[in-house]
Amino acid sequence: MKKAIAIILLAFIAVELFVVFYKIPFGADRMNVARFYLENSPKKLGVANAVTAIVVNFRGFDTLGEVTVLFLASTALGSILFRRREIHTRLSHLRTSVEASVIVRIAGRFLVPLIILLGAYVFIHGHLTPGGGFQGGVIIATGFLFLLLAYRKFTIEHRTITFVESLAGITFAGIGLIGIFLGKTFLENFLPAGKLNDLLSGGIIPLIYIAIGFKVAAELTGILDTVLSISIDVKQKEIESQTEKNE
Amino acid sequence: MVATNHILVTPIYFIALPLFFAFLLPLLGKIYKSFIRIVPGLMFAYLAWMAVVLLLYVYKTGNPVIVKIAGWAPPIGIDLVFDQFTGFIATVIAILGFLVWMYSYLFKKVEFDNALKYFLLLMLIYAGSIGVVITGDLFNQFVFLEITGISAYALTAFYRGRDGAEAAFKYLLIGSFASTFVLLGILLIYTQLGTLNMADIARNIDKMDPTIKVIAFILLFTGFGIEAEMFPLNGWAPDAYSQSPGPIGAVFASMTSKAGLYALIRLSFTIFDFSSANELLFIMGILTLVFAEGIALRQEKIKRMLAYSSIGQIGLIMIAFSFNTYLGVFAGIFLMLNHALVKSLLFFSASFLAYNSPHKYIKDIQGFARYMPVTALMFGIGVFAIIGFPPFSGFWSKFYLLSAMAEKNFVILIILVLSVSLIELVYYFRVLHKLYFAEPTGEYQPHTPRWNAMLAMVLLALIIIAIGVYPDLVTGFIGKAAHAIMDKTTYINSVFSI
Amino acid sequence: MSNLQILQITFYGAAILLIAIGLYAVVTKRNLIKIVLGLSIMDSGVNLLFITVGYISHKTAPIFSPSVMAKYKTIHAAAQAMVDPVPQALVLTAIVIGFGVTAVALALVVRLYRHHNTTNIDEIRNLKW
Amino acid sequence: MNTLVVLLLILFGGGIIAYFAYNIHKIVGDIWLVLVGFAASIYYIGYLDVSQVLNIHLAGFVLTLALNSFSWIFGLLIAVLLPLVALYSIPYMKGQDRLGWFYMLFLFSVGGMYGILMAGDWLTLFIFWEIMTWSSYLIVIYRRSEDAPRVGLKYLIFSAIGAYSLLTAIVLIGANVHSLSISKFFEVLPMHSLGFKVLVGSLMLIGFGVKAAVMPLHVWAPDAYSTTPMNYTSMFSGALSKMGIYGIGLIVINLYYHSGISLAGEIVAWFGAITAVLATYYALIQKDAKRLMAWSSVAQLGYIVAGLGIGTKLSVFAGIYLAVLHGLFKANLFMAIGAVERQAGTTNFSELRALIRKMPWTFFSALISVIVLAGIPPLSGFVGKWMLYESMITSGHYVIVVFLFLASVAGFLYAFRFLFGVFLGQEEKEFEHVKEANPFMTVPMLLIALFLIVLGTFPGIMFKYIARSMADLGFYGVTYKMSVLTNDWGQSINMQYIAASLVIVFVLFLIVLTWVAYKNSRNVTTKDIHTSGEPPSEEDNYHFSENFYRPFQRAFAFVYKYAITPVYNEFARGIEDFFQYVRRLYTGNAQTYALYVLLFLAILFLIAKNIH
Repeated sequence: MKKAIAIILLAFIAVELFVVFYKIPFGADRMNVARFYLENSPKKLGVANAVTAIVVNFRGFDTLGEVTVLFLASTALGSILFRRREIHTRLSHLRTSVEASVIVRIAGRFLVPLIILLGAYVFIHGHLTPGGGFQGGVIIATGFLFLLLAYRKFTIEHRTITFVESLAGITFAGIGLIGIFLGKTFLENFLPAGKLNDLLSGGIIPLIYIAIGFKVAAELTGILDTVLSISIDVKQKEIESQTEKNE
Repeated sequence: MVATNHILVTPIYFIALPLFFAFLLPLLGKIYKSFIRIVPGLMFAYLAWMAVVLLLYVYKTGNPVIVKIAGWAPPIGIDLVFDQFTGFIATVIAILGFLVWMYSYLFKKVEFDNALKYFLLLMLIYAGSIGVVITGDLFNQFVFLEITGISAYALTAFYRGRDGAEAAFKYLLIGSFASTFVLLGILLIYTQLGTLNMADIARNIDKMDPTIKVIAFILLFTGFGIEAEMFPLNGWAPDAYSQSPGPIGAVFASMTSKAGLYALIRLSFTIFDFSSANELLFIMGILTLVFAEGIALRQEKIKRMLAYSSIGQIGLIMIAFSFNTYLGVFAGIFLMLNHALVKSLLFFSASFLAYNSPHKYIKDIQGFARYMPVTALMFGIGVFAIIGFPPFSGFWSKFYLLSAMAEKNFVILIILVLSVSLIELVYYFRVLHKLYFAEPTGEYQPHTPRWNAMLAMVLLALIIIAIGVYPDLVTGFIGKAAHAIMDKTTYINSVFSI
Repeated sequence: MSNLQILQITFYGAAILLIAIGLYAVVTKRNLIKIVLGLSIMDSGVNLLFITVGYISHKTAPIFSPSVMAKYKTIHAAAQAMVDPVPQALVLTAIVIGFGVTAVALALVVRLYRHHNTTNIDEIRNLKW
Repeated sequence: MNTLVVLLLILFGGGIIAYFAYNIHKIVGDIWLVLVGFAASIYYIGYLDVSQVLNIHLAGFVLTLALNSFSWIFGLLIAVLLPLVALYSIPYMKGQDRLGWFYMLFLFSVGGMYGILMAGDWLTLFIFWEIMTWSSYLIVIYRRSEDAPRVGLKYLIFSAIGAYSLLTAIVLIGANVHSLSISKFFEVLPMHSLGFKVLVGSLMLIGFGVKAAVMPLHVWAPDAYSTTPMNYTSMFSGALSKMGIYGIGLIVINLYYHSGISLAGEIVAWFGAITAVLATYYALIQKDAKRLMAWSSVAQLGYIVAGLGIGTKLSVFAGIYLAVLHGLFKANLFMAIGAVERQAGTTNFSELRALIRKMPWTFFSALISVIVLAGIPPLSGFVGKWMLYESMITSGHYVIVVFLFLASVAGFLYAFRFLFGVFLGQEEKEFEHVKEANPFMTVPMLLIALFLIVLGTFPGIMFKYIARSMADLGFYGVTYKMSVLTNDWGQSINMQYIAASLVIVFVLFLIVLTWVAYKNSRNVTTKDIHTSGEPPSEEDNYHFSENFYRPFQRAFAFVYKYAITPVYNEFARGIEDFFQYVRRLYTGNAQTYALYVLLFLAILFLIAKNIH
């Protein structure tokens, strides 16, 4: 019954949406403000990657929100899952119960630095090449994921993660605020734009993207670590209920 | 039309400071544990002060404060619009934010980690709500809506012992629908106009293909309607209100729902030029009002009852705005203010009542007035205000609302609204009677509010009474706000004149 | 039917189908995990739609790399030959937000599973009426 | 400074200070209360400048405070009652807790009443109306008795129905007349359509009718009057209900007199008459003095409404006169009941016995009040009824006269029932310890009784003011004499002669009785009797307290069969059941909610063509 209703409704909605979207010509040039972005990101900001210019500068405010969403997600995760530090450390030995295969461990040793390097490269060159802080950060986080999978004993110091996370966030927001203190607007570029396609170009854009890269990497790693700790949930649950009773 | 780049007072701080301190808070906590409580408080106080200063400036000069971000004027960059209308709502949120902080100052005193997360999420939900209100960019509004949403999910699921996760999951599910629809709507607009700035869209809205325009409107209306707790899109709301920690109910009522409502109003009043948008708002308002208030009549749990009541009030606000007359909009804004103040007071006091009753049932709170007279009195003041007895603030908003209806000669509607009001009276006074008359069912060691919560409640009650006795404290601001939201051209011109 | 029309039907159709599938999963599937997957699919559909809309026929990525600059000489000429960068920027935001929501959703599923010992959404109905 | 504001400040400020005064010490509070009572009263009668008008601009409206002669007379009633009730309250409320709270609300409600009377515009009137409502509501539930939640909610719901219809009328006036001023409204009313007049008028009448307990809006009154502490009930029934009468007077006379819808007046009169009859019959079967008097209040208010509704010069005159009288004697009666309650611990007829010897002064004042209530010459009630009947007969309302006459006859019955049930009959050991009430209680009662006697012989004292107030309602040239009532047929009654002759007869009778009684007197107890030659034992009960009017009750069973309360209850239950069912829309399943969203979206897509 529910399925039938759902199918009918969804079919109707989908058809309606399709009819509407079909009116939008495919592949047509319908740029308005985008034209301005394309023209001015190399000219005014000295940024080769127009998407980066938009993400970090023209619509940088969105990105600040975006970073906040990630930060929120990691905070929310922590708050929802109620992982407690002491339980975590007490139970970390449980992780060793299943050991990854030798191949993974050895490969990890070689690959993880490279992955991290790649990630760093991606976000440092965010204003020049495809990719940027988010992509680079995600790549770094996969490196840590690799570590977490390969070495069950590997734990991430949460203090560090928090520290990096916070510091990167403050850097982003702080750079924005510096704009105000310099008598300009929030997030406005206050550094020289430099020469197009130089590594040191684009004013504050690379700085922000680097901060974002660190932040995303730290946050994703933190999230991964949190989620992985669920795998040792069974024991944890018992202990938690024990401590709850004690409370 | 002034782009103030004042270093101390600028609307950007409403968003930049909470985000900055949210990022900083974990580090501050490492330095000194109490910083996680004190620093947000200082920030909230500063922002509340700043909001008042800005609002007074806007009120006196008549010029909205519009800030461009990253140095790009709209429609290239994102702009923040602090005009008479958005400014007023932002100020309400800012003041309520400060009071919520004061109320929850000692929240989770022992559990440092949880307290940290609580204050962090509180700052972010605050920033998100204000962001939705003051941003001038549609996609940016979506981002802030998501910030509000995610922090709300997390806060809903904050308590472990309750069914918070269930409520949060429902909220998340429906909230995801909202974000999908909003995104689709934004996309449709973007394909037609190539811009995301609200003023720019409003200026060029007639260049859109009519069919696409309608569908975009429907998608955005549904999406924001979910956030505004419109019936029948509000299935998540009662659960979320009732399962979140006490002060967060107040946050939902005074901040997030206001943000959704604002988006809905901006959509119907400024962005699109549909005259039937008001009819839609009207019908949905009536449905929301009648269903929510009626269902509230049959609630057994106090916070759930408050939640339905809150939804009903939203319906009332939607009705008021749907008239599209000065008086109607005026009444609507007054109702928004009143709802924010009174519902916060009710949630503040009710959460202490509910906290002490094991199953949160209304019947469990009987005789609690004996144990916590001040809390009960605050609840009573809230009830009196929401019923609209003079000299409490609710009276004026109700009077203006009815005047707006009478202006259009909607006698049937007046009778309907007042009948619903009667239902409201019945269920609120039932609770009040339980609170005051029945004998307590057992021995309690009640958790009475600490000084900070007490202070927050008393302040709220004083504000409510002050507005009730002397409504001209706010009517000037509200009048200008009503003019501002109804005057589309001025909005567009002022955005493009910076 | 021109090539462009076929592409239009395929891309728009695929994206909207993804949204519909996602919605279907959310509305009918009992398993919480599947519902979360549905939400993700929905997001992907929307993102695909965004990218599709940003595409302009026969144009290149909006990056003024040295090779592009060498080809078109001036920035203006290069800019003429590029697709709309805005949807791409928006999608980046949308993806991140979708990720955040999914993470929170999964965390909630874990909480619900701990609390109710089930992932069947029909059995998780403590809050009603 | 504006004297009207001063009066309001005395009352509202006095109320707030009373709260703190009682928290300092009970004595301080009592002194303060009496001080405020007398201050307000003296200020009202002696220093109030009726011609003063105050306009306050607030929230985009003009709030006007202005008193006129019509409202002044109601204010006078309050001013007379307030200090007496304040005095009476001191011993009556002894031993109660939360006295500060009680007296704060008490003074607030009195302030609200004065505010209503001073209101020069509808908004002001409504604000004070609501203040009066909630403060009286809080007093109704003050005792926290078992019944309080039910009674309070009932009172509140009906008050809200009244207030909301009033509010609806007010906003309609605001939208159509573009001014909330009361006098302006009545000025321009004739220019408006009949529909508007009828709609606004009937909404207003519902609003005021609730407080005046006109059937079928009376449901709250018996409960509320009997649950409230008696010192407040005397204000409640005596003064507060008159606010409804005041409003009905304003509306009916202006609708009738200025706008020519005589039918409206007729209908109101009918409502009043029916209320008078039915409430009287309900009063008969009450088992509790409080409830009896509460029903009696409803009935008496019915008379007044009928008088106002007829709308002739004389009937309105009679209505206002009766309103003032009712305020006095009903206050007195409730005070007497309060005294009995305080001294004997109960007001139930089946328990009370023969308090006449224990509480003679209370009995005396109650007796006087009952005589006034029943309308027996030479006391003032007679004057009022005389005028009322005359006005109805001359204006041709014979059926209403029959109705009122029926009510009047039955009124005798319950008046006697009350006197007998409480003060007469067989003495009982249980009440041996009962003493006369505190002088603070008896003196106010006796003062009112004295006033009632004087008013009976010299009704002209009141007539002067009433005639003046009639001018405000548009009835000019009302003639009156100090003690002579004349009717349209040219006959006249001199109340002085009646009073004098009655006093002479009474005194003679007393002398004879005393002389006869003194000659062969013997002290007996009330149980010193013989039935069929058998002396009854101490335990036997010959007091007739159950089913006092059983034959009557049987005869009028058809009246008692119908009651409005179950109808209201069923209606309320229907609404609750409906929403209990609707509530299941929120199934608790997230997917259902998601389906709702999709359904909503689909419906919007369907009607998309209509959005433009």
